[in-house]
Amino acid sequence: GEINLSAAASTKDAMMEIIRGFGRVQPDARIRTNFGASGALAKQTVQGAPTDIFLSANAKWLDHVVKEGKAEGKSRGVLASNRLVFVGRKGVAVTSLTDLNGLQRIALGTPASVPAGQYAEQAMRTAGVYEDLHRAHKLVMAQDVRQALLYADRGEVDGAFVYRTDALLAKEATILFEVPDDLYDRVAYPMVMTTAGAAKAEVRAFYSYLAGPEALEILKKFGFVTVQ
Amino acid sequence: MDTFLTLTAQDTAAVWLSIKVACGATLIATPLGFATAHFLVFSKMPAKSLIEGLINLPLVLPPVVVGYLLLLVCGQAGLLGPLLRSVDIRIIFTLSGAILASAVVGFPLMVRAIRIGMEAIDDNCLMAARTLGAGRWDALVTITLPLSGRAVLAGMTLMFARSLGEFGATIILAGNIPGVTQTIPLAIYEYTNTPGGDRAALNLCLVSIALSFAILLLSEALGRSLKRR
Amino acid sequence: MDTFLTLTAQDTAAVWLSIKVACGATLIATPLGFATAHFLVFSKMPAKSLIEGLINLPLVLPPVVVGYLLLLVCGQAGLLGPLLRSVDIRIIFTLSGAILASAVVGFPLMVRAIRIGMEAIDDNCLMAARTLGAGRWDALVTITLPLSGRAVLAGMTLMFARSLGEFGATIILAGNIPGVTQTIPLAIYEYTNTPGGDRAALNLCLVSIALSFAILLLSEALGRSLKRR
Amino acid sequence: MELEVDIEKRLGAFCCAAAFTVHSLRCGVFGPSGSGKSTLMNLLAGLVVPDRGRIRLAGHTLYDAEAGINLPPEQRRIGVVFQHARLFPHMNVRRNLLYGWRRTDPGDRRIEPEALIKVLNLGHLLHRGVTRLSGGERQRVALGRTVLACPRLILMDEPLTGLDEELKYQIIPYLQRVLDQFAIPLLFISHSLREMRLMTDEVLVFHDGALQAQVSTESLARSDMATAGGGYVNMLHLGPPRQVGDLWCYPWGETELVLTEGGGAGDKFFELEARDIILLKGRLAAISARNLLTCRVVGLFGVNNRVGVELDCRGNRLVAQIVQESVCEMGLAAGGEVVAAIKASSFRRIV
Amino acid sequence: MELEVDIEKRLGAFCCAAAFTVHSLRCGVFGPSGSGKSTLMNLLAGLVVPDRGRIRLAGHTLYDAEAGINLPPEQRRIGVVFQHARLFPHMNVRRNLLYGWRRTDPGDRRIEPEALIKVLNLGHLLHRGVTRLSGGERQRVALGRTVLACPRLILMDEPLTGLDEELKYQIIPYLQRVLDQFAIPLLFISHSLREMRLMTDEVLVFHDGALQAQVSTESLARSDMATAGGGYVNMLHLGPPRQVGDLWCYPWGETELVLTEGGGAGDKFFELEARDIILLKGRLAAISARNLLTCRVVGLFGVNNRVGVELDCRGNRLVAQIVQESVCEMGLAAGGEVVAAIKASSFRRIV
Ligand SMILES: Nc1ncnc2c1ncn2[C@@H]1O[C@H](COP(=O)(O)OP(=O)(O)OP(=O)(O)O)[C@@H](O)[C@H]1O
Ligand SMILES: Nc1ncnc2c1ncn2[C@@H]1O[C@H](COP(=O)(O)OP(=O)(O)OP(=O)(O)O)[C@@H](O)[C@H]1O
Ligand code: MOO
Ligand SMILES: [Mg+2]
Ligand SMILES: [Mg+2]
Repeated sequence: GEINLSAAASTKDAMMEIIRGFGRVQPDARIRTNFGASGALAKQTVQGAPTDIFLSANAKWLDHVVKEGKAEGKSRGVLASNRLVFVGRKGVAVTSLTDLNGLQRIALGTPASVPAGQYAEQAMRTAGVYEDLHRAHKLVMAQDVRQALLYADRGEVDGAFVYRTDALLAKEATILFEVPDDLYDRVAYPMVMTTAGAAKAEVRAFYSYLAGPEALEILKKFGFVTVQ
Repeated sequence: MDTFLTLTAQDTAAVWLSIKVACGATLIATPLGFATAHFLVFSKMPAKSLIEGLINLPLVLPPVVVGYLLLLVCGQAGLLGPLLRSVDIRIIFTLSGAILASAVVGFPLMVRAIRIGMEAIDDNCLMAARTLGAGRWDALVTITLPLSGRAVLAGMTLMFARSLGEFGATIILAGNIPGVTQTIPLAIYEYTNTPGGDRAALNLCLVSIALSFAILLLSEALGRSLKRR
Repeated sequence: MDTFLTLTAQDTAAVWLSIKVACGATLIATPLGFATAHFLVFSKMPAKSLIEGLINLPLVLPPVVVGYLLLLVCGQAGLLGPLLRSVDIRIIFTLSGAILASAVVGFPLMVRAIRIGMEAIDDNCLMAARTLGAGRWDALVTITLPLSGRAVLAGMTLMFARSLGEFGATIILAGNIPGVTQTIPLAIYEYTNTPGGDRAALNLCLVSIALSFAILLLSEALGRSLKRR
Repeated sequence: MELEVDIEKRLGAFCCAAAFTVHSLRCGVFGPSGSGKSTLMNLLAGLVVPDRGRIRLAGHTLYDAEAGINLPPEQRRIGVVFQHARLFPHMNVRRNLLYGWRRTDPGDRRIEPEALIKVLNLGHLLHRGVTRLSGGERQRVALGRTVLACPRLILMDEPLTGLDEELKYQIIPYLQRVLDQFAIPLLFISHSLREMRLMTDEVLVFHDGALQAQVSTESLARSDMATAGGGYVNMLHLGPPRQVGDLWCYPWGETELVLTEGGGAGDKFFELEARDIILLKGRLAAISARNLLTCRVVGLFGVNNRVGVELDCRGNRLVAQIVQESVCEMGLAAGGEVVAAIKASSFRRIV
Repeated sequence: MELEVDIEKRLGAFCCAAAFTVHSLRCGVFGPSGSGKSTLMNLLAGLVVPDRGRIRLAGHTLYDAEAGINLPPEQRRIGVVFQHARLFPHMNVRRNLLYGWRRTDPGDRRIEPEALIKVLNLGHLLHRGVTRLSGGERQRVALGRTVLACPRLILMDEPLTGLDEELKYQIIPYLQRVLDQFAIPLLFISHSLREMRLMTDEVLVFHDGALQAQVSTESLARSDMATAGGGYVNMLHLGPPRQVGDLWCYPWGETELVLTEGGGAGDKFFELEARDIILLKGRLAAISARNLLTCRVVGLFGVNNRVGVELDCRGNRLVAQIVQESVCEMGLAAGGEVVAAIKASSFRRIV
């Protein structure tokens, strides 16, 4: 049968490798992937798009799908989590959140829609630097994490808050510091089987493979923090 | 550098899909666009401006919003959901969805182009045709249509090009499913989200550009032959 | 429901910004678009198709890619970076950036519109003007320009509407800085990515639609007065 | 044909108002520039909607404001040759010519395209795009296109302008013949009294949008004697000629006329201006006029200082135009006899 | 004016080739439909580029293929009245009329817009959009627009078509006067020999794209005697008339002519067709002709079976057209005397 997977775009590379691994276990399984923004995926699912497994970049959109009755809350799980880091070009002298005041421009995902942006805002607030930066229009809200990274990479901003997994993509920029864990909530990638998906045996098989040890190895390789 | 213009199987699929979507959207939208433009030019209805405004919506709204609205209308739970189900047409996550998204987003461009050309037609020619026994429809087909031929062609080119570049509405309505709905822009989006994917993204851009050049040259050639007559 | 058409301060700022961006892009692109269309219609240069293809690029490529390319060109480390810095113009993350992004994305539409209208001008009128002592430029201003007036107007309307809806290129080039570069589509994007933000997004959509209707009616009225003469 | 019209139409400051009934098959519309001739055509053809009134053609109501009837142009089957050709720029000459013909019921297709194309001298242009024609060529295509549609009524707005005389007098007889043969009624606009006399029997005279008079073409021609430079023109229908020396003798009713101009078989139409006829009494030593016809004066009609002398010449009618002074001097009166001297070169062949 | 032309241009299957030099100020272009008249205008005005050759006007080279010279139309200062008006649709009548005038050096603006507008009878239309004009009105605007540009040479392509006779003969004298006064040379296309004789002194005759002859308008008119329906027309220049009864006496050189037509002060031009003159010998009992002029025969010229008799009438020249037979019968020969009988109504005032 066919497995319809809707997953947050930031997990694409890791997911593709996991799918290849699953293919070795179950050669006749066909997985149709649909990578996009979590919000878009959630809305598509709610409007009746064929989704068997929904992997979101944050809990909000997963809750939305459950609330709309498209999925059973009890199948809910967490695939992996991520860490927030601050990247910039070499030579930018910052080592902690408190140094950010000395910078001109800082990119982060739009807090309203990008989870990484939310966590970044939370961290800055906790560290007490957010208000000043915001009022000075130093914060550049990007469409997504990749865009924030792009700005940092090309030197358009002095630095950007991104996930660790994303930071590995940068060419010029490097991780300037890791944001301390205690300043923000845990970055989790929750997942769920939809009601339609839970009815199919091969979906259930893939879902448990996602939580299995092979998948964990792959996720680790791509920089995710694994939960179990 | 060694991968310069080598396309993976998935890329090739995206290129073919894009061609199908662009052609499909153009072919579907052309007759509708012509009819709409004709209505807007020749009708004396007072509600014309309202209709024109509605047609322009996909241009005014961000493509993503257009995609959402289409999703609301054509989804299972949407307005047309029951109707579409009854005739067994699936829009969401299908090629039809991608075509629909492109057609809707490009539609105002096509209508505008045809309209500008149609407004320039000499009324006298139409009148002459009527006195020679051509009815409204006959004159439409034998005079208005060929005389706005170049504008229709221009509208089709615009529509085709816009379809090649359409991203926002497509990814919402049709999803981003390789081999099924992943067109060139969606594939490019994925590549730009991948380490070292820039080269592959650039390759796809070049293919898009080549396609658009081909269509441009074709339409120029057709346009010249229309003019020559 | 209680928030129906209540806009937050940030929304109002986005609306004003969108108006500024759409007007700015339209005003900048109109003379350039006219000149380009004129060149494409009247020049006999063989490289014409190439230039036309280049002009069409922003239509063919996904807006995000266009934004990315503009960033590569106009960024700090970009091709024009040093030049722009030397004349103290900042493009990235500024209103100028948003205007530039909109202007570039809408440019092919404007050129096409003007071109279709210009192609319909009767050559004989231009010739008559020349024999009456009008030089090339004089005839351009006194004959070609007014006779393509309606098409220019149509092009401007297209450009304005497209600017209102431009998302992909703007968010890359100008960033999404509330109060500085956050136009309506960017604000809508934020809302739609928040569960429960749909109502606020819809409000902004309605504002966009109202704006585009206003421009449409204005251009229709102007167009009619152009025709009446 | 029985065309009944009673309409009014306002265009800006200009107002066109006309009420008339035309019975003859060939009717002209005459009037100075801007007097509303083209407007009348547009109203009849259904291209402009009148403000009020009624139009009936051969018993069919084409337009009736009160009854709410307004047939669209294509159902009126009224052909129009426009003042400016209005050809279809995207079609070649052939397709332009056949546009209306193809839309005509095969049963109504009474005119042969080939013959018409030949008369209009368009054979070598059939595959040419109409944007690459000369002015006269365009006009001929427009004429042919309308005639080929075999309409129930043909409106012609200065259809012969831009044509050289030779071509013009080749086309007129053909038109006459075709319209006659198929009894297609004609409404003909022209500024040329000569064309008018050849093509029409009756004339509507417009001035400033108003119908001023509906008169026979003959009387319009007679009244033209009054206008500066005008004059009455006799139209003579002569039989087939025979050559005599380097001149030609044409039968004219019971008698014969001597002309400088020859011609093939068949009847011919000739013009003879009334003022070209000199009336005399008595015999001369020598005179250059080749025709000396003894006539009886039928009547005299005066217009301003000119006098038309209607003559009977062995059954044929002839009008000579002279001045009042001569009438007195020569003692001309109805019933009297007089000799009409006409030069062999005074005749002008028109058909 | 000294217009030197030697050009060739191929358009599809049609080839226009002409080499001529025009010295007179008023030159006509004559030829059947499709003979290349409009093409010649386009070549002269710079709207179509010749394939090879040379054009020089009053010493300036406008075009020279070999030297690579090709002045753009606006620098040639050659005004064109097109066969189809080609007005600017987005401007009203006034702005159309003044378009060229405004672009003319103030020093060269020799023509008064007001006067011209009056003659063309356009005063009431100045603020009208040109799409709402009648055919004749459009033609007049086009004419005025070109004349007001005060060009160095005016090309007119059938500028008087679509105008009623009255208006036509009101415009012609004005044009003559203006062009004369400011010595603006004219190249004039027309199918009407009469217009040609009024407007030009010399004519280029085209046929099938080739210049066939360059002759004086006078001799073109004489040769027209040969064509079917044609004939020579005398143009008489008469002084101011005085009324005699209901007729009018006009001084004509040393003698006088009696005409039916009156007129105000000032000199007038009249037409008199050669075939309207009857030649006679001896005295009659009575004749309707009011003018009996004793003339001397200056010479005879023959065209086909018609003979032109050139007469000297107390210093005035006159051509009568008769037939060979009459010449023999009357024994006409150069030096002989003869009486020319002309009816008072035979004269046609043209200016
Ligand atoms: N749309 C219009 N608005 C106002 N006036 C108009 C309009 N169309 C025509 N006219 C005027 O109506 C009058 C009659 O025009 P029409 O074309 O019928 O004249 P016409 O008799 O055909 O003249 P011509 O012999 O010059 O062609 C003209 O004075 C013209 O200026
Ligand atoms: N672009 C073209 N291509 C081919 N043939 C052409 C083109 N333009 C004109 N012709 C032909 O050239 C010939 C001369 O045209 P032109 O317009 O000079 O004629 P004209 O003497 O002005 O005739 P008219 O009195 O009918 O206006 C015509 O036979 C016409 O068909
Ligand atoms: O401007 Mo869009 O949202 O990428 O098609
Ligand atoms: Mg008219
Ligand atoms: Mg011509």
